[in-house]
Amino acid sequence: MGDMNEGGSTKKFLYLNRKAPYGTVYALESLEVVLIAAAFEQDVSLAFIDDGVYQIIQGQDTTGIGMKNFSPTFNALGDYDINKLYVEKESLDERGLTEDDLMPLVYEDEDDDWAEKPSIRVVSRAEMADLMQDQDVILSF
Amino acid sequence: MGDMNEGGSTKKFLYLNRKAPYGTVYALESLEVVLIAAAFEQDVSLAFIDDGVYQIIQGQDTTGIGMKNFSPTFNALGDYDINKLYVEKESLDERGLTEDDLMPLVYEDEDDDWAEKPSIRVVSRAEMADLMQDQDVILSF
Amino acid sequence: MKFGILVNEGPYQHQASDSAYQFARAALEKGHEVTRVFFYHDGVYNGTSYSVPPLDDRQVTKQWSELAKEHDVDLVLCVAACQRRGMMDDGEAERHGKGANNVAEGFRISGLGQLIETGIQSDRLVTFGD
Amino acid sequence: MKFGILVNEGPYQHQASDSAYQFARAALEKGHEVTRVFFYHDGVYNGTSYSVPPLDDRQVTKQWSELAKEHDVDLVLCVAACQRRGMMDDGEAERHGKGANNVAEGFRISGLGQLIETGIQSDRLVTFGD
Amino acid sequence: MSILHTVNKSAYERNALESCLGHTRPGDAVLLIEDGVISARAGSTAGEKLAAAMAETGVSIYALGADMAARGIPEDKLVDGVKAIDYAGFVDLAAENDAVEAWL
Amino acid sequence: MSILHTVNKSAYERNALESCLGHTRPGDAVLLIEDGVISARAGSTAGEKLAAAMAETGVSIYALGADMAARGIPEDKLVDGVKAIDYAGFVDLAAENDAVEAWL
Repeated sequence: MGDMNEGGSTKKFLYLNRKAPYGTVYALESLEVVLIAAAFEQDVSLAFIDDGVYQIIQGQDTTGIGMKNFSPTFNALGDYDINKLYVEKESLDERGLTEDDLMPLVYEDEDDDWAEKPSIRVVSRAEMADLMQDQDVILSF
Repeated sequence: MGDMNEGGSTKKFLYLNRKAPYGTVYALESLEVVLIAAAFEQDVSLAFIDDGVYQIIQGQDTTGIGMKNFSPTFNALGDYDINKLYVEKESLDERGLTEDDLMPLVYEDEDDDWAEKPSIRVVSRAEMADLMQDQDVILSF
Repeated sequence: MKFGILVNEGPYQHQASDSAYQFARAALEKGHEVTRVFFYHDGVYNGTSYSVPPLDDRQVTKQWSELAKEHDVDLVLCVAACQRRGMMDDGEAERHGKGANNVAEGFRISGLGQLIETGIQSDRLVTFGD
Repeated sequence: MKFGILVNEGPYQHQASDSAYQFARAALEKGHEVTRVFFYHDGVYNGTSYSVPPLDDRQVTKQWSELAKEHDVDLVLCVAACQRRGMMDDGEAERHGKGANNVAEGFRISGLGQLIETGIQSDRLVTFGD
Repeated sequence: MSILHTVNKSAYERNALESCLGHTRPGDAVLLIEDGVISARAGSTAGEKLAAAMAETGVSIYALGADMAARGIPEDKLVDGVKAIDYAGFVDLAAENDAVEAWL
Repeated sequence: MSILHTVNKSAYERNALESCLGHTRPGDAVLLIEDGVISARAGSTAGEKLAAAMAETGVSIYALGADMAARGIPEDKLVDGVKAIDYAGFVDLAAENDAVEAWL
């Protein structure tokens, strides 16, 4: 899409995902913004806390509710150089979930001979708070 | 408005108000239903639990938020024979509120020489649960 | 048994309309009657004829229109909610001298009294919201 | 300072649009710039020209239109959200062969890229939602 | 008399489930739908509260299978005693109880 | 670096305030707007938690006066230490901090 970043500056964008998928549209429409953001060559991170961790849970099957399962789209993020998906450990714990319950999202690291690496980084609440301090723009839906 | 109740039956309607006013429209639009309901000569009760107790708090002043203060409308309910406003004591307690913080809503009792009586009845959570069991239709917004 | 349904939220933003639709379908399949679906608050947006969702997404308004046609379900949009939110039939557009009919097939605009009537005339009123 | 504003909810159902408007007014009064208000999700309904709220209620859409006119604020409705929710300008109506322009004065429909651009070009992005 | 209570939000996000459980009577049914099913996952803090509430209040708890599947919760991950049902089961519960109360 | 966190829902209804307070750093500001102001009323269970959080986390807590007035909360009923501000104060907080984070 060419250089969409006319100003030339690079900012740190954090997408804060706190809501479960399907009950509300925020998870889906947040992901749509992230995909668009890829074209702007900014520094993009995604944070999954609270019920937001359910957005990337394995085995989503929406057949019965008549809605589209958009979770496979998370697999595409790596191809757009979006590979910093921070998941809060305390949020997983509370909900009886572990990292194994999440989708195995990966990206190919161009700086390391295209080695396949995990995009998901499970962090503590304290680390998540530090991450937030490090951002220029925080988008919540 | 004449006899709007074509079926002739009388049902017990409970309006369940659990949300604060102004942050969302539900409190206002619930009250609009209650006013319409008056014409149908049904047995109407209103329940205020959780943040819903803030709907009938005294001293609401919406000047600063540019929205209409609809709380005076609660004063009109007595004239429509809607005089059963149940407020949950536990919900008040948690929020640091007492009955004195609520609007002094009253009605005139036609069976008692039009004596002015309070419309608000503070009840316990257990009594509120019993009240719910006694209803035909429960409307929540 | 006669079911009345109340939908408090618009399409897409919340699952309320989807759940209500699935419930209505299931009730009809079991031989029950769905007398009326009343759309209140943002629920009135379910009746917009101007919606063009992506082809791979569900077509919420169309689903309701088809349900109404197949099973003679009365789909009512609250008039007061419509006025605040920009939903108009021919009569409303003419009365206010602006806008145009954007109410989809099978829906009609009427008063809140229709909600109370549904409560009185149906055996159960089931509410879907946020 | 340059402020960008994001509004995620429609008018009336939630206070989000009201709060955003008051914030924008206050920022402008203090001499700041409000470069753009981006309306996403149900927020796009804020731009409907078909709304006729009660006279004693606030006129949400009109307030935004006036703000845009007075202070040259760019009011952008997300095109994808508009398609799902039944908001159309002339171009959209023509492209889909249905509906009519129901976008109020001062609003325009554009892509999500405008939101990212606002994040890049403004000093602060402030979000209002449910 | 008995009531079918519906709860459509997760106990982590909102107080709806807690408030609902505080207003039930023995014989009532509570149905978790939409994001509400998240509360019923075994091994979670909300799941433990749900189990305690079932024991204390004498209510039956149900969860809508279609909403569980969408959120990746298999039936064998449900809190013991919570029953998965489909929309037809939802309709049955609404018919069997005397009124339906939505905790929105 | 510091963040202005906005919370627009009551702590009784949603987990937004609790989650927000768990992610602040000393020097951050938390602004309660809309129904969020309900959490700041003195003598309430949420108010007590707010007072404890202020002491523990080193954040400043603000409440929007216009939203307090709409919900019948006078300034003298605010939890000690919570400061009432107007929309202009909101704008100042947004400008003074480096980013604004909405806990929706």
